[in-house]
Amino acid sequence: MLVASAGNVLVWMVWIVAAFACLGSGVAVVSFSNPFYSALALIGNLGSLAVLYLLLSAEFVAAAQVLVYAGAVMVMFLFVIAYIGPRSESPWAGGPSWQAVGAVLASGAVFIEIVVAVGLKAGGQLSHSEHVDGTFGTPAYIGRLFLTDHLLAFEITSIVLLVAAIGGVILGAHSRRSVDEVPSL
Amino acid sequence: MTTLLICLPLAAALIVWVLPLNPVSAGSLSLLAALAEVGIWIQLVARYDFGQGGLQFSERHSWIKDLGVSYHVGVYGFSVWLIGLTVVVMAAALAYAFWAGRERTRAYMGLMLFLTGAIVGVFVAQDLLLFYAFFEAMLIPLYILVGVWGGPGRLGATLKFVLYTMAGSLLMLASIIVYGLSQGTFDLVAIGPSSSQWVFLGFVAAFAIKAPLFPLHGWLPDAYRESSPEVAAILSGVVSKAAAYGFLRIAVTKFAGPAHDFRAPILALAAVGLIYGSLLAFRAPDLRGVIAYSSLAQMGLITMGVFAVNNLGLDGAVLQMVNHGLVSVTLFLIAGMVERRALTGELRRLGGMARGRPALATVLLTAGVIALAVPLSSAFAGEFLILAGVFQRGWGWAVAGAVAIVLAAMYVLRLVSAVLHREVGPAVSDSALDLRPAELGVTVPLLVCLLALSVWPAAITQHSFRGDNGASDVATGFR
Amino acid sequence: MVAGAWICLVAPLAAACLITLGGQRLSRRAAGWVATAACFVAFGGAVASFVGLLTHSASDRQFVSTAWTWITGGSYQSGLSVLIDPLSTFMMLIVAGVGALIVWYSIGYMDGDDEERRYFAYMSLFVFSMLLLVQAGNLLLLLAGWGMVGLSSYLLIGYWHQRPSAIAAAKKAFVMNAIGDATMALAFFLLIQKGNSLEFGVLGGQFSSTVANLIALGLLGGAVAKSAQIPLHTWLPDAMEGPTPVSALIHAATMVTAGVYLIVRTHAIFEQAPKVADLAAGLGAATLLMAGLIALVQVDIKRVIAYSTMSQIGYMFLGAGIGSYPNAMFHLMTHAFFKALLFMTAGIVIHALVDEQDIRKMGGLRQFAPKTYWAFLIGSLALVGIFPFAGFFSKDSILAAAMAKGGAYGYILWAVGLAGTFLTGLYTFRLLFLVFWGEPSAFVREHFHPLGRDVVAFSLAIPVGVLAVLSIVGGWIQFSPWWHPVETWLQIVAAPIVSPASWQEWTSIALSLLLGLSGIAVAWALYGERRLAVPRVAWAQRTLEHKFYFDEAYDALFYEPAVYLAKLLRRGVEQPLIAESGQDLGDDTRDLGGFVARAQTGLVRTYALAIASSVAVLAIVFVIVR
Amino acid sequence: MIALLGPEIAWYLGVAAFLFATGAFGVLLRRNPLIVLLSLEIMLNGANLALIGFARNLGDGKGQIFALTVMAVAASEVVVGLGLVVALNRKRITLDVDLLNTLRG
Repeated sequence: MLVASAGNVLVWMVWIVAAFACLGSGVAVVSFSNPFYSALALIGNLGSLAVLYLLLSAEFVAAAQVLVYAGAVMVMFLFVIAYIGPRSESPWAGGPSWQAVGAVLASGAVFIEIVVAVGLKAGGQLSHSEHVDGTFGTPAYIGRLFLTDHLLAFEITSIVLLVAAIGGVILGAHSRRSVDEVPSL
Repeated sequence: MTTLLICLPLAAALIVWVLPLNPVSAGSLSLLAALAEVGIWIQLVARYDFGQGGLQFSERHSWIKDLGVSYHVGVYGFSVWLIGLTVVVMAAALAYAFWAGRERTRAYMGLMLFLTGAIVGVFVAQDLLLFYAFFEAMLIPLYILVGVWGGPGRLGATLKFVLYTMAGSLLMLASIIVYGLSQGTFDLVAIGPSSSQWVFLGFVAAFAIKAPLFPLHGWLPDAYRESSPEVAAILSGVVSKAAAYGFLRIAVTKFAGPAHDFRAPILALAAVGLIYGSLLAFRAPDLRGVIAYSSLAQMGLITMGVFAVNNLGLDGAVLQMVNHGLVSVTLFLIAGMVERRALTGELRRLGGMARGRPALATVLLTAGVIALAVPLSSAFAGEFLILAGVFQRGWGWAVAGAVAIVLAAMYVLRLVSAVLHREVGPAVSDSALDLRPAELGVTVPLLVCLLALSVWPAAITQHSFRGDNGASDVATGFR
Repeated sequence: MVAGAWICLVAPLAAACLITLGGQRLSRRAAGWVATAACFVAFGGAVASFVGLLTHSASDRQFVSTAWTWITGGSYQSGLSVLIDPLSTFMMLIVAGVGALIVWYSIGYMDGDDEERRYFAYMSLFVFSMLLLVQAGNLLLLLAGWGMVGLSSYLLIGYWHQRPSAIAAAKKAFVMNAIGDATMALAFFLLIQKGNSLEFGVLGGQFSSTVANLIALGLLGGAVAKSAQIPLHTWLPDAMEGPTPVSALIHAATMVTAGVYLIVRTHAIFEQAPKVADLAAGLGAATLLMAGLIALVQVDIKRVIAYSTMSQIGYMFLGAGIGSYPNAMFHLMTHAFFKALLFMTAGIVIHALVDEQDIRKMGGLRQFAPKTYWAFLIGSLALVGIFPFAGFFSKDSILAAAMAKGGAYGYILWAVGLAGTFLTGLYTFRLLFLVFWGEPSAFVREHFHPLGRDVVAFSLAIPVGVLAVLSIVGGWIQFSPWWHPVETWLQIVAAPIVSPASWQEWTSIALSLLLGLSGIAVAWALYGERRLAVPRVAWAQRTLEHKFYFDEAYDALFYEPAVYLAKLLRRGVEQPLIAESGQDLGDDTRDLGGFVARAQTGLVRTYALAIASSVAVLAIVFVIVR
Repeated sequence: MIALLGPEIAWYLGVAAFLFATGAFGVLLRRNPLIVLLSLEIMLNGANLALIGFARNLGDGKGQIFALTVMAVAASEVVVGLGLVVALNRKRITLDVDLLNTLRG
């Protein structure tokens, strides 16, 4: 019981740190004017999310998050940013003025609504989590699910990735013709 | 078999679209598919048990279970004839288009084949939502065919056509949803009768626009004038019959009460359309105009037959649907052939084409004579039955019909003489040829169908409803 | 017998199809012979039916043979059936017989026309249609034949289709006949409603007097239109635009008399509607008088004969209307002989004068064409009804029947009929004298070319000879005071409802003979040897030349209003309301679209904002709804 | 059998909601397409967090499967999005989503 409660406190602490890192880096991504910094902030964000996943017994997802997402994807981001060169904008200017107001209102409303909805439903099912065994979220567990029940999703995902790869190549490839000619979208 | 009838042209359309064929092979392939479709239809006629009647060759697969929607197709006696009309006419239209040569052949042929499948689908669908889907699927290729391959004023014509038909379709969709949800099923066979006047009027509006009935025909003259002849032929010959079919299969069958309440106004509109169309056809300045307005008149007549809701009227309406389909297609195709030669359809610039062109004269005269319902022709049989039927609902309707018969004689003879007779018109050069074998190959089979029907119109009237009792079929909702 | 009837019906149709499909593979002359042969085959079939009927007892001479059910509508149905009874065989013999002769004659007359095949195809089609009309086993098929003869008549009148006048005449004939078809159809609708059948038997059923009157009126409308009686008569003179054999066959011998056949065939309903029957007789009487008067001033050889046809059909209507059916049919037969003869001789004259039809340019042809003159004389005498020619026997018995009907109305009809005899003598011999007597005119001297001794001449001459003989002897088969086989033959189909007494017969015979002769005498005095000055009454002449202004009246009453209405609808309704409304609808929609399109800023962020706002709103909705 | 330690799922959901809203805010407001793409990533990750939270709550692996699929889709989206950015850059178009208004009605 004591061990359990000590573990609980530890988890709470880890959670607080990770959650705040997550929130902070999220806000940072949106607010930096230089995309390079934003991308770096997003790496932090993804990392802290991986910690949260670990707390939720999603070991494989956390690992994939770090390796694939924070690693590979973000590297690609950084490459592109480096390729284009850093350009800054003043983040809060331009566009129709009501756009900013609308953005604040809409995103705020979505946040508040979710919080209210979650709050209304807190307790009951939300407060009582299932107990899971040790294999939950392990690579073996995920792999078995992927290759049995969700084989179709797995395959389709692979096709989506393939198509995206081809699309990326076509979009990004240098045209042999004049510079102005971009492959028709 | 029914599904095959729908899917064969669709599959052929897909093949024609996808494979990079040259125009000739694309055209031949499409024609082959259309002829195969005719062959399947002949099988259908041979295998349909007319003695038993009712729904046959039905196939049913659940589609949206919760709403009672299913893929349910099948044919009734009268649908057999309408399908026959469709496949024969589409084959003729395709053959003519192939022969006349249309730009972007593959797209054109594919659209025509798609249209075939959709129209057949309308005639066999036994589920309201499926019916609606086919009804809309039928319109899409038409929009494109009129809008892309039409004459100089095609965009305006298409715009009007789209607006009118979309308005009608949306009303129908609303009616279908209300009707289906209130009955708990969308199955046309199983769905019970309804007494809702609003739902009824929604259906009637859609069909009245498509047919068209008198005040709702604004799209008609332009669409018929601006599209290529075979598309105009399909519009007036087959697509309008989908509306008449809707009147018969849905409006009077499922809404006996409202159909009875609204009989007088609908018959009045039909009668006005009949006279009005005939008068305008009599004064129309060009070939297509005459045929277009006569089409309006004929649809009024057919609607009268359906809304008479008795054996005579229903039998006559089915017969006349087939007749008018064949006749107006033939006439539109001939109009196209004349326009090819004279480069105009204006009647006062035509004339004297009979001299030295016996085949053209014979074909046009035969088609015209059947169009004006000279007695012993199948069109006469149809009109006679319709008017005899509607006479029993009130003699005034039949008198209007009789007046229209006289007017029909006037406008058809005007058309025939303006093209064939009198002095040679300024637009007719001596080098304008007689009909070529290919053109004869398109028109003569249609005329042969008409003559065969003239010899034995009972082929249709006797074999449309169970026990040749249309009224009881309608009263029981075609169970 | 049944086979004979079917062969009779189908042979001409087969010829028409053969000629049409044969096209150029068939020589022009061969097309003519095919048509002629088919008509003779049909005549053979008719004879076979006739003989077949003779072998049955008099009370058992009605047979219906149905090929298949032609049309159905619920419990109503009509078969494709032929009727073989005394009346139909009587008509079959006339139609096929006279038809065959005239088609034969056409080979000569149409020689050299460059579309002979079409002509013979149309002629065969006509003979088929006419046979269908008279052989029809039910009313619907009768109407079918009725319309088909109208169609073939249209085709043949407009045969020379590059002449606008011919086409106009053809259209007029067709539309007038369509009016008749329409009234007949209406009568049939009523019959279907009341009796659910269109068999001839249904006419004998009991109807209320209104229904019977309406049905009879509808039928009378058809009969009047087809037989060119007042008020639907104006098409017949114009129909002379067609080739002369056509006028002989259609507009003299067969089709125009179909109205009489119809009345006799459906007499059961007319007997239930005596008022309408009287109306039919009255219309006949009015027509015979009016047509006789107009014929006096016509200058076109064919039009004179056309008006005399109208006038003679008036006699038949009179006879049929008062219920003297056998006499009407008898007159129909003799009329077919002598009127066909007259037209065909007129055709020879026209042919010899290079298509000239104006009698003012003719004269003295007796010296050039004596045989033609004799044939024409025989026809004229038969037409006027001089003993012993055919018309004498048939016309007088109709007058006697009018007398026998009695009452003021009967005697008025009788008097009109007698006056008609005088007019007949006058106009017929006016024509004869003007064309054949006197000194040959310059025109005749210049243009007359005699017939050779070739196939053309023979095919012109032989049918004329046959008909001349028939015009002399054809009437002798019935002489009502003493013997009446026609009446006996038709007894079971149409027994007469009036039977004149002996004194009525003889009075009518004497008076009509006298008046006919006096008409000839007056004509002789005015146009023959003496050439007395014709008294001139300007207004009367003008009225007659304008044919009592019927054409003008119809133009003003029907055609012009229809055209005006069509124009009005086009300008007043179609253009502004229907067409423009579509345009307005289009424009409005486009404007609306332009307005709405402004919301499409093209900025992704705006769209995203729209999505986000919708999500925000919908989330609230879902929370509330749940 | 392991019980859930630490905060309840509701807390995780709160974080997820905040991330999602922040990302949405960025998408709606920023004009640099790169940052818009990054903001989109944040939104997707917010959703992913919710998915994994629910998976844990229900003890059902499907949520994780879904989250992994979302990751793959996100990767694809990044590829295409970055491809577009590169293409735009090559056309010498200023990287500003407000200049891309070809769809203007």
